[in-house]
Order: sequence, then structure tokens, then C-alpha cells
Amino acid sequence: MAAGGIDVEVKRERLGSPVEPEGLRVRDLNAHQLLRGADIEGPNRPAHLEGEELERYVEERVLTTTLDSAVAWARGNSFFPLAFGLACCAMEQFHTAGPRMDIARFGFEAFRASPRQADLIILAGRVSIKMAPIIRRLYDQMLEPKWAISMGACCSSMGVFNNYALVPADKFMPIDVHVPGCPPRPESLMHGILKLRDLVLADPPEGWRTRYAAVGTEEAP
Amino acid sequence: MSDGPGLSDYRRREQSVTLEQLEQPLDVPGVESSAELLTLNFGPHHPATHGVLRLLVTLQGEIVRDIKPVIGYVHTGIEKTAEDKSYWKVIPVVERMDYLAYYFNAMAYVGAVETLLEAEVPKRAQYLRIIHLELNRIASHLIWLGTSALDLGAVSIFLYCLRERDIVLDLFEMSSGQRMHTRYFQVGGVIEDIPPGFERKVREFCKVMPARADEYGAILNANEIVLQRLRGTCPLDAETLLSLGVTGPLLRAAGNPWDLRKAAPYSSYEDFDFKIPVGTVGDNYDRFAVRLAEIYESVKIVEQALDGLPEGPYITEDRKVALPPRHELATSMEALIHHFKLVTEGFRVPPGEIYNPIESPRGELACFVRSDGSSKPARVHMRDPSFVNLQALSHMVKGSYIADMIATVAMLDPILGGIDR
Amino acid sequence: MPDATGLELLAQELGDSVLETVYFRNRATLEIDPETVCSVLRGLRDRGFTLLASVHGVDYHPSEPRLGVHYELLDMARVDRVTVKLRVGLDAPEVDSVTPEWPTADHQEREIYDMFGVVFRGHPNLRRILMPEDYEGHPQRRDFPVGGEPVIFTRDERKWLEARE
Amino acid sequence: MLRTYLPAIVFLVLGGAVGGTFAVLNSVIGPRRAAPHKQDPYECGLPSEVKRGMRFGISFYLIAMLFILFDIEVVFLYPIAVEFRAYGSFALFETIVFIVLLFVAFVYVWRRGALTWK
Repeated sequence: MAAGGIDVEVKRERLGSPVEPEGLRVRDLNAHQLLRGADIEGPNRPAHLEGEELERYVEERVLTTTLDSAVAWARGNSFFPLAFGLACCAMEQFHTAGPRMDIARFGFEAFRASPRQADLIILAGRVSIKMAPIIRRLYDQMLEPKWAISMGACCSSMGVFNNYALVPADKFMPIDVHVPGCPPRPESLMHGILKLRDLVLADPPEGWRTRYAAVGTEEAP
Repeated sequence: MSDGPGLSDYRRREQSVTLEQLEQPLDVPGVESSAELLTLNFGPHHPATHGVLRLLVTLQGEIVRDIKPVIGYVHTGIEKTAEDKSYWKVIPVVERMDYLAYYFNAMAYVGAVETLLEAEVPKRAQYLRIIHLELNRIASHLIWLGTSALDLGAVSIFLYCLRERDIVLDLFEMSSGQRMHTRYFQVGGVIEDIPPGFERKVREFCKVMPARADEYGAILNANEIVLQRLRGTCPLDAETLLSLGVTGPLLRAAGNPWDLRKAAPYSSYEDFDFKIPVGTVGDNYDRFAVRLAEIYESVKIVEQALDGLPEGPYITEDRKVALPPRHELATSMEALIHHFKLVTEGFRVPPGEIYNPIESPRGELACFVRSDGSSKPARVHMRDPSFVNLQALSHMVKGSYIADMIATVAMLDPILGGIDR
Repeated sequence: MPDATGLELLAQELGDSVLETVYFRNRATLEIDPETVCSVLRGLRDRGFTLLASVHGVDYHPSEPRLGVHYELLDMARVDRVTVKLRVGLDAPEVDSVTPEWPTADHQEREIYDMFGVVFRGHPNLRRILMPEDYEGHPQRRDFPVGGEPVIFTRDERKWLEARE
Repeated sequence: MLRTYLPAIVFLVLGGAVGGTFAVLNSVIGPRRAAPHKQDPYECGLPSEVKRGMRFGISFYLIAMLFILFDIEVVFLYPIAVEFRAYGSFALFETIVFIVLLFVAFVYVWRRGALTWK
């Protein structure tokens, strides 16, 4: 290890706000009770509401969304992946679209052949230096807004073949999600795509590092 | 990372190659002016090229006048990487070449090293290897059938084939822990004996598979569109194929029953009786029918191998080559020394060169290993069947329609990982 | 496989172009003089070795002459294999191409030219096949560095960013 | 008069509106990022070498004309089919003559080999 040595002593404190109380589930329950008027005062409270409880009730029941979160919701749930298999990871990509793992459950099974109709490129396989400019051109010609998943170790970090012939995808195009594995199982590619969907929906689940603000867990430099 | 005013070196490289350089004077009879000819990139990113194969196609209307395959778009320098790894570590590198027939790559390489070492592989290991080889042949043919039917428009066949292939990959995962590139074959045998429930699951699969293959046959052979597109298109006779060095289902479809499992049996293939499907005319329909029939034969081999599975060690007893079992490490000092020596430096192989051919789903796959006495191979070369069979594509396709070219590329079953190595 | 004596007979029949015969792990190898490769292969074809299975290059770096080309021949009738090997120095890496008689050698000779730099005289379309067209150097020679670059992990991303400015 | 055409008008207006909004929505909401080769023709990932002045082969035009010919024939049959009962047997014979005439043309074209690709 370099001079820094292993200072991997994990300090974990819980963040200020525990799981956000206004979660959907909790709001649902409040609304239910308000309707039955149970918790306001006494069990025989009439069911109808007025004034301040009415606003709270309406606010609880109706999901108010801004336009861009609605658009983000639409985009996140309707990826059109570009049918782009390079090498062995493409076989596992087939199986992700296959009957058992079945990406169609999430609506992403429409693999488009041309970049003009695709907004998600999954680099499934190893990128050689002869292929890199072609992939960059494809990425340029894709629909906006576009995302890129680099599937497999070869694409993310040249994996087993760290030699003259390969290029990690990060060198020539922006990658949003790296899926580890050689080849990654269909389930892990699925997990990668769902993680990208959360990223697009603009409320990614906090990784355990951010939730606990863990410092010092990175490997030594 | 966009290149801005100065082109990044990748971009400059690709744009420096224009079609004029690749253009060759076209001596097409009856076409004087080249105004009618259209040179098109049937390029690296195309749904029907089964990988990153680029075909420079010169078209006259719908007819393909000239075709030039351009490869190298997934070249990973595997043979160079294999040269600075110890013999034991080369197996996962070599397995990733032909990513549909990974057991065959490992088998060719491991067979070559065992011949160099003159290591004796126990009978049980040979049978286990054959079971996994034939299951892998079925899985490879299933992906070929799925993607070819997809190219011809039968999309549902793709999903049926993947359903079967998932079962085969579960068997691989059960026996070796990983769906693909399992590194199950070691020099001298296999790394682990099969778990108890494996045999029952393989028998279930062997019962189910022929019925499913009948379904595929029933759907595709009754479909007039598929028959019209396959029957009588792009035939090539056996002599031209032999002069082009083509082996495997393409050669057997043209009538020459050359199959290394029968001609030069290795790893005790001679104990099983199975037939070699052979075509007659050598057109696309024969190539399709030969591969579909091979699935039934492979199932038969797997069943016979399971019935005759002998007891005994699953890897060679020679501690110089095979790792001693874990429990022995606690007790015997000698096993510990062997283990340490194998894991750190790996075993040394006497100097020499060997060319070990086996029968892969696409033809004769051979591994050339040259050892210079150290613990790292001096040269590992894979004679990949797809690389040689690809040369026959231009002979098959000249003068036919574009639709026939797509069917021919599908029936050629090229795997670009094996071609570009 | 032609056994040891069969190999010696073959060598005499092919005359003085055979420099050496090796019989290793019951596989026959003929080392020949590079100038006579076409005639030797034609002679072997007349003796029944009709299929040229593989042509591949080898770099015997420490020992001279450095670049080797192997021809694997197969006789389907008698299920017989023989290897023809030739060695060429780095100063004049020139060999006659066998593509006119054996069309299967076309792409394989292009790969040997691309990877090792052996020029095949008479090849119809000698050009790089695996590497990009304008790539400098022959990657599979033993003195060519394996290459590869350190991987940018998240921990040292900052280091790479400063290095890039 | 309006009463009878109302469903057709509503249908047209709604179709136009929904189609229009989606087309406009894309240009309003979608981000616009210039990229070097974004507008180049897509040819499997490579710079396309097809020159502008590329002339299509003559057989393409032949096939196109034949298609239009027989397609119009089918279009003429639709209005007859809608009110076939009302017109009685007169329309039946009229249609048969119409189809036979075109069938003669079809056989001529077929025998002359215009349908097989040259």
C-alpha cells in the first residue's frame, strides 16, 4: 500500500433526519384516520371535515407533482435501450430480455436498432481502440436526453484484458452506471438499469455511505 | 471528452480510413459505369451481423455484387495477454475468446497443455468434460437458432431458445458456480466434482430438450416464409469449402461428414455412439437443419455419458499439476508445499510446441501452445473456426439478394469474439 | 500421425528444402527453408494433405531467426496431420504467400502481417486485419509492451483530474 | 348538417391535438445539446460515403409504379364494399368487370417478367 497506509477506521453517525416522516405510506394512514375522524377528539367525531383538517386531508390525498418530476417519471420508466452487444456481456443482455429475467416487466424490452430511436446505450462487452470512435459517434447520434450504462468489467475498467487493445468506456464518453461482473448476471444488469431509473427520477435512494455519512471507508490511495 | 478543435486520436484514426482506400477495382460483368453501384457499410453496429462484424457491401440495386468483411472491432489482444500469465491463469483469459463455446476454448487449451505435460486425465474427468462440452454445444446452437430466427422475422423463437438456454446455464452454475466463463476445466481434469442433484437435473433437461427442439422444428419447418428464404439460397459445394479451410456444420451441410469427434476422437468420445447429421445440397436450409439435428445428438451423448459416468478422481493425482484438496492442507506438510508452489509460481511445462484440435460448435477449434520451459506459455494461438469460415462468406453471397445475405450471415454463425481474439 | 519413420521418409521425398524434422508427442513437424514454402506445400498436397487447417505466426524472440510461420496440414482420408514450420529473420521478414493455391490462408496471412510484421509476397490484399489501419507497430512481438493503463478508481479520481489539467 | 359530421370532426380535432402536443412537447421539454456528428447520416456507426448524386436502380421505380397501380385498385373497392347491399346486382357485375380488367393487366405484367428483380 502507498505511504498512506490503511487508515480505514469507519466512523458512522446517523444523519439528522431519520427516514423522512412524510413518506407516502405514512401520509396514507393519516388521511385514513382523518376521514374516520378517530384521532381528532373522541371516537364519535362526525366524519365530515372542514377548515384546516380539510386542507390537510386534501394535501395528504392528492399527490402534487411539478411538471419536471412528472417528465422525469415518464423518462425514467420508458427507456428505449440501443441493441448494442459487443462481446460476452451481450449474451447476458439477451437473457435480461429473455423469458426468465424479463426486462419487459419494467417496460424496457423495446431494444431499438438505430440510435435515432434509443435514449439508453448499454455497452455490453469490451471496447477495442478500433471500436471506440464508432461508439462515440453512436452516442453523439442518440436521442436527447441520453444515458449510458457500461456493463461488465471490460467496459468499465478493461477488466481481465488490461492491454494495448482495450479502452475503458469512461475515456471517451460519459457513463452513468457501471455494472460490475464478468459477465454480470441478468439480475445485476437489471439492478443497474433500475438504479439508473432512480437516478433519472431524481430521487436516488441514498447509498449507505451518504445515509450514514461514512468517512474513511475509501481504500487507501 | 468531446474532441473540440483538435480531433482526439481515436477520432482521427477512424476518419483517416475512407472507402476509396478499401475500394478495389470491381470487375463485375455487364456493369460499365460504377454510378449504379452503391458501396454501403453493413457496419459494426447492425442488428443482423451477430456481433461487431463490418461488411463492405457493393450493391447493384438489390443484388450484392461484392462483399468484403472488415473485422477487428472487438480485438482484445487475448493471445498477447495469455503470454504473461502462468499456465493456470491463462484458462479464464482463453475462455473469453469464443464467448458462446467457452468450455471448448478451455478444452482445446487444457488438452494442449496436458499433451505437453503428458498428464493423464482420469476417466471420470473425461466424462464430466464431455457432459459439459455437449451441454455447451446445445447452448451455443440455441443462441444461434434464436438470433437467426430473429433475423428471419420469427421473434418468438428467440424467447423460446433463451428459455432453454437458461436451464443449461443453471446446470453450469450448479456444477461450477458461474453461468458463463466458468473456469471449470483445469489442467488434468475438472476443478470440482459435480454436486449430488446435478445428475437428476441434467436427466430432466435431457428429457425436455428433444421435445422443445421438435417444437422449434415444427414452427420453422412449417413456416413458408422461412423455407422460401432458406431453401436454395447461397449454396456452396464441398470442394470450395475445403479449399477455403471451412470445417464444422457448414462443411457437413455440403455433404462432407468430417467431424473430429468421430474422425480423431479425443477425451473418450469413442465410448459413445451418436450420428453426425450431414446435409446434401449445402444451401442455407441444410446448414439450418444440420445444426438443429446436432442438438438431438448432443442430448444423446449427454445421456450416455451420465449412464456410463465412472467413479474415481475428478482430477489427476499428480500433485505437481493439480491442487491438493483443502482438508489435506491441514495435515500433510508436503501438500502445503505443493499448494504453495502451484499457487505462487504455477507448474512448469517442458519446452515444446503442440497443436491440439477439437470439434467446436462452429468447426475445428485448435489451440497452439508453445512452451519455453518456464511457468508461462511462450505463445498461445487459437485457430478459430469462425475466423476461417468467414472467408467463405463472399463466395456464398456474391450475386444474391440482400435478404439472402442476411440469412447467410445468420447461418454462418460467426462469433466475433473468436474471430477478433 | 505419420510416425517417426514416416516423417523421415517424407523428409527425404521433399528433398533438401527440409532443414529439420521434429517428432514430439507423436506429432510430426517439418522445418523448411522459407524460400521453398510453396513447393513444399504443393508436394504435401500431392501426398494427400489437402486441407490447410491453420497458418499462424510465432515470435521466437531470444533465438534467431526470430519470426516463425507455421502451416498445419490435414489429410482427411488417413486422418493425418503434419506441421510445416519456417523461420524468418527480423531484417528480411519476407515469405512467399500461399494464398493463390490455398485461399484459406488469405485472412490468416493478413493477421500474421498485422501482428508480427511478416510480409507475404504475392498476397492479393495484404493489409492490417485486426488492428486499425493506421496503427504503428506489430503488437504480438515479444518486445512490444503489453500496454494497458492504470484504472481510474473513485479513490484516485481527484489525482487524475489534476493530472489532466 | 353539422350533427351528422360531429363525430368525424371531434375525432380529427382530438387526433390533431394529441399528436401536435406530443410533437411540440418534445421540442419544448427535450434538452438541446449540440454534438459534433449529431446531424450526420447514421450508417452503422461509420462516416457515410454515399454521395448526394446517387441514382437508384431502374428496377426500384418499376416495382413502385406497379405497387401504386394495384393499390389504387384496392382503394376503389372500398366505397363499393361499404354500400354493397344497397346497389344490388348491378354493382356486383360492375366490380367484377373492373377486377377482371386489372387482372388481365396483372397477368401481362407477370408474364413479361417485370415482377422478378433484375
